[in-house]
Order: sequence, then C-alpha cells, then structure tokens
Amino acid sequence: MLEAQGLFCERDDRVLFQRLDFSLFGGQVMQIQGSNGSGKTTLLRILCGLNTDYEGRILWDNQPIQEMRTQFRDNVFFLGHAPAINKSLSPLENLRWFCASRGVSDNGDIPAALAAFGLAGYEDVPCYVMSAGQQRRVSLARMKLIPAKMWILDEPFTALDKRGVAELETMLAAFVKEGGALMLTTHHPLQLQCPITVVDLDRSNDEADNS
Amino acid sequence: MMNNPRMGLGSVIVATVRRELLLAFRSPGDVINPLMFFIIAVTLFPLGGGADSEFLSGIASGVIWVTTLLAIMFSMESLFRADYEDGSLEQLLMSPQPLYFLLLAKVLSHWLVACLPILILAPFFAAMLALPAAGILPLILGLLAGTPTLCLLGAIGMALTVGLSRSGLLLAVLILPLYIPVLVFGTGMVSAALGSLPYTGLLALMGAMLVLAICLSPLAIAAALRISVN
Amino acid sequence: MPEFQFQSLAEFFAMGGHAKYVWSSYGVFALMIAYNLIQPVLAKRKIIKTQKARLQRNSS
Amino acid sequence: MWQWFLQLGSPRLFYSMTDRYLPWLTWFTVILLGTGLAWGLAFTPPDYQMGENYRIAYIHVPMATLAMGCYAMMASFSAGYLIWKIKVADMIAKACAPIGASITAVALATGSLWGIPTWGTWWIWDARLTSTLIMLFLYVGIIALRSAFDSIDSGARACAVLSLVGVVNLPIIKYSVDWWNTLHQGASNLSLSDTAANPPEVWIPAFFVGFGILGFFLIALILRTRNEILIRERRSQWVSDLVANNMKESGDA
Repeated sequence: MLEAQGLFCERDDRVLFQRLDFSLFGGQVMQIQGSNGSGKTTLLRILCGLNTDYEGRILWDNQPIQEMRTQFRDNVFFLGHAPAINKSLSPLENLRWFCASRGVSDNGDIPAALAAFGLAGYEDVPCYVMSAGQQRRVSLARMKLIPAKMWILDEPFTALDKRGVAELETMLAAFVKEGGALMLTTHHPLQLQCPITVVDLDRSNDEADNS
Repeated sequence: MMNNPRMGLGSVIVATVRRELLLAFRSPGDVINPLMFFIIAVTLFPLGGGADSEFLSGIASGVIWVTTLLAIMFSMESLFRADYEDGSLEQLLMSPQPLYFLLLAKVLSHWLVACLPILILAPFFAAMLALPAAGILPLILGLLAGTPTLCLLGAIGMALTVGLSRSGLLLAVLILPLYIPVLVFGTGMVSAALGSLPYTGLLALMGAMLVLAICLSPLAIAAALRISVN
Repeated sequence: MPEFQFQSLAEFFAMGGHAKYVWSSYGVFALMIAYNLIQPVLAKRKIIKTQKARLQRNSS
Repeated sequence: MWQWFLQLGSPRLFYSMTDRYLPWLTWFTVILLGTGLAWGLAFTPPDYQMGENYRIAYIHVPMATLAMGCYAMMASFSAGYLIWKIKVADMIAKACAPIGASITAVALATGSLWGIPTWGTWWIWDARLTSTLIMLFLYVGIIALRSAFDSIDSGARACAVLSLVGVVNLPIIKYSVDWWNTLHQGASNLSLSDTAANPPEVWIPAFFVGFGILGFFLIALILRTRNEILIRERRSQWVSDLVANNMKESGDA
C-alpha cells in the first residue's frame, strides 16, 4: 500500500535518517521507534505530505505519491501532536466540520463515535471545558467517522488514562484485522494481537553510517 | 469501516462557511474588534486634522479607505492563527477536497465577519466626514468590490507569516504595498463621481482585480500554508 | 572626437550651478557601489574566519 | 549551452565557474563605467533645457531600469527554485533583494536630486518616483520576510512565493499609480525621454554607463551568491579544502 524507497532527511545540518526503505500493507502494523529528536514525527509528516524536505521516493499503490495525492488523502487518516480540535466549538461541531472538510457526510454517526470513546453525553459541551484527555478522545473519535485504509498516528496514547489506552488498543487491533494499515509512533509498549514491524530510526542511521 | 455517502463540493463549502460563522459567533471579538478599530481610527482624523468640513470632505474617502484597509489587515490574524495552533490547518491541508475552494470559503467567511459590518457603517462615517452625497454610492460600490480583494491578498500575507511567533508588523510590511492599487482605484472612484465623471470604468477595473485575486490568490495561500506547516 | 565641455576644472566642478545636485547624485551612486562591493568582501572574510576556527577546533 | 547552464545549478560549479569569469567581468565593468562616466560628466554637451543637471540622468536612468530588472530577475529565480528546487536559484534570489533595494534607493535619491532644480522640490508624487518607492517597499518586505524565518528552506520558499505574488502585482501597481498620478498631477513632468531627440554623443556614453552598471550588478550579485554558497555548503569537503588553502596562503595555519 505505502512504500518508501531510500528516504533521506536532513534537518539543521543533522541527518535524521538515510537510505530508509520499508513497505506497509493492509493488515500490518508498523511502529516507528527512535529516541527523542530522531525524526519520528518528521518521518510521519513526510509520509503525509506535510513536509517536503526529503529525498527519495514514496509510493502509494505502486505509484509515486505526488501523482496519487487525492487517492492518498482520501484513504489516510493522520493524527498529529496537536488535537486539531477548536476549543470554542463543541465536539459535535468540531467533528461535523472535520467530516465535511473531507467531503464525508457524517450521517448522524458522531454521537456513536463519541460514545465509543466514552464521551456519550458530551456532544454539546464546549471543548474548552474538557480535560486534555477528553479532548484527545474527541480527536481520536475522528478515526471512526471517515473511511480510511491507513491510519498514521503520532503518539496516539498521549494523555489517555489506562482504560482509554486499552480501548484504543482494541480499536487499533480491530482496524488491522479488517485489513487496515497502521503506522504509529509511541513510547507505550504496544499490546496488539497482531505482528508488529518495527522501524528503528536510531539503528537505521547507525547502520548507514557504518556501511 | 463506515461507508457514508460523499458530499458535493458545494456542501463542503457551505459547511466551512458555517463553521467559520459559528466561530465568529462564539468569539464576537473577531467581528467587533475590526469594526471598533475602524470607528475609532476614523474618529481620530477630525480630531487630529481639524473639524473644518471642507478639509474633511477632501480627505473623507481616503480616510474611510485607509482605515478599512488597516482594519482588514489587523483582522487577518484570526483567519489562520487558531487553526495553525490547534492543528486544524494540517488536517485542512490533508483533506482530499480541493484546497482551493476550502480556502476561498474561509476567506469568504472572513469577509462576511470582518468586512461586512464595516461596509454597513461606512456610509454613516463618510457622511460624518462631510463626504458629499454624490460620493457615497461609489464609495460603497468600491468597498464592495475592493474589500474581498484585500482579504484575499491579506490571506496570502497571513499564510506566509502564520508560522512565525511575531508577525503583526511584518504582515503590514508585506501586504500594504500590495494594497495600493485597490486604494488608488477605490478613492479614485469617489473623486471621479465628485467631479461628475463616470466611475463605472474604475469599478470594472476593481472587479477585474477581484476576479484575478479569486483566481490566483488561493494558489498562493495554499503554497504559503504548506510552507508554514512544514 | 568628444571635447571637454568646460572652460576650466573649476567650472567642471561647478556644473553650471547644479554642482550640489549632480555631485551628490554621483556621490550617492558611488557609495551604493562601494557598499555593494565591500559588504560581500567583508562578509566573505568573516565566513572564512569562522570556518577556519571550526576546522581548527575539529582537527585539534 | 544547456549543459553549461545546468552546471551552474550546482553550488560548487557555480563557485569555480564564477572564480574564472569574475576577473574578466571586473575589468569590463571598470573600463565601461570609467569611460562612460567620464564621458557623460565632462565630454557631452549640456542639455539646452536643463543645463548640466541632466548629467544625473546617466546614472538615474540605468538605476531605475535596473531596479525593475532586478525584481524580475529575483522573481524568475524564485520561480526556478520553487519549480525545480535548484538551490543556487534561491541563493541568487536572496542576493538580488538587498542589491535591488539599494539600487532602488539610489534611483529614488538621484530622481529627487534631479527634481530639485527641474520641479523646484525634492519630492513630488510623480508616477515614476511613487511606483519606484513602492517597489522599494516590496524589496524591504521580502528582506524582512526572509530574516523572520529560522529555517533556511522555509524562508526561501516563503520569499519565493512573495516574490511571485509581487511580480503579478507590480504591473497593476505601476498602472494604478500612473493613472492616479494623471488624476492628481498636472502634466508637467520632465524626463529624459522628453528632451527632444538625443544626439549620439549623448546616448553613446549612456550606453557605456548602462552596461557598466549592469556589470557592477552582476559582480555584486555573484559575490553575494558566493558567500551564500560558502555558508550553506560549509560542511562539505570542497569548502573545507578552500578554507584550508586560504589558511596556507595567509600563512597562519
């Protein structure tokens, strides 16, 4: 589904990664590992097309991603560090616009999606009165609302409590079982009932240095 | 996996405008502050330059135009700042929908929120500045055609500087030179009307500038936003 | 062949009463040229100096 | 030819190539500018209308032309950078901004000095002066925008977008100012083009000065671009070699 060939990225005169190759298919999980500042977030943003300072090739369905932008964006859900939730709006209003901005009609599914993240009854509360964890859940509820073949999640477990983490893990496992491709960064030891491919940015860089 | 029906581009645009209007309704400062700036700044001119009505009528259209232009420039901060900070901008850039129309929808809503109130009050303030009655209509028509252009140009500047922590005066340095043609033709329309000359040609020119801005500036805004989130 | 258009050097400097304007124009012009040539030369010297320091730091 | 052009896209080759041509360019410039200025200042007959004052035109006109040409150049290199990601193109665009700004400032200053005896005042809202002033604002905006960015790449791209926006706007600004000026100003403007037909002894030195100034512009541009190359390529081997050579030459290694 997604393939990277010989990715190279340099930031502020420091090579973050080089000669990075991997491919990710439906039903697979890929975890990007690395110490702080090793370029995990940068890599995800490069794959999403939000960052263009890289060399190498990225393919989507075997086509260069530059030619597949619309199909790619149609099928990818990205969760960044920032929750992308406007605090003056309620969860319902936030999610409604999120769906609309992607051209997906929400069909009244929003309350159910919120309920799946333990936010039943919070539809109309303004987001600024919610806690960081609750806002995070609103942000995560977006995954349930749009059809996507691939989820790219940057630290999805941040600010979640134990139960939230467990619920999210179940949801991720279900997504992968249904044939979705999952790419994520996390410092939390993943407990998914499926094989996990690990891409270690620290190691990839060392190997390239030694070769 | 959910398979919900797709929305047409029209409903996407309507939803975007609705969200922006809702946001303006929730934080009324976005509507009131540009308006208050306009009112106060216009009031400063008679106080600073003298209340002689002959002097005032000479500068009235210029004062209205310049303060409108500055009000628009200062209001730009609310166009992308919040979206940039909470990450919504990234999501917008990753939307499969054409960014061109999403951005046009955002700028259109900004115009509705920040400019329309000024436009409604402008004739009253023009009259307060002793602008002769013949000048009121061309002033309003000019503002109607010119302020959307100003919003689009301002959005380019804001998109370029949204990633910078302090952008207020930089924004002014970047976009005020680009505002000059609109100012020149806008005030020119009023002078023409006061000199009993036809001003429709100038209005057509301002319309042409608006069309050009609608065609090109969303491309520049999109490019600038991609640079800013990088 | 073009001829010297002034009777004397003093008249040349007087520029027919326009000395102030003509010579200050050429003065501004010369300053601009000098600035645009000297600034990069000085900048280059500074760059080389910093790089030298860096090289020596790295080699020691 | 194309090959040669592509080679200039590599910072290192740009550096060595300009190393070779810079002395030639310098000599041409010195000769052209020296002859042209001496000729124009002392050996051309005074203008029947403006007297000796018209000698300012020898620098004012090429400066005003170059101010605009430099902007066009900056915008085209910006486009080259955005489209083909040629790094040298951005470095040239970056070098254009301060040079263009100083040239525009001198065009304004000489225009004003010319104006005092001609118009009786050092500043009038003449169409040309005004639109040149606005162009100076555009240059200043681009310089300010670049200096506001920490990241070189983001700053480069932002400036490229702004230069292109500016280049679309420049004709509109020029047209609007011209129109505005005819509305507000009586038609009393004097300029070089109005001073009858110019005899060859007037325009030949002008030709010399014009090309001399163009040469100066290219030298200044190349010098700045080379500095920029040294800064951005400072980690590469060839810059280190260059610095090491420089150390040997100056004998303080």
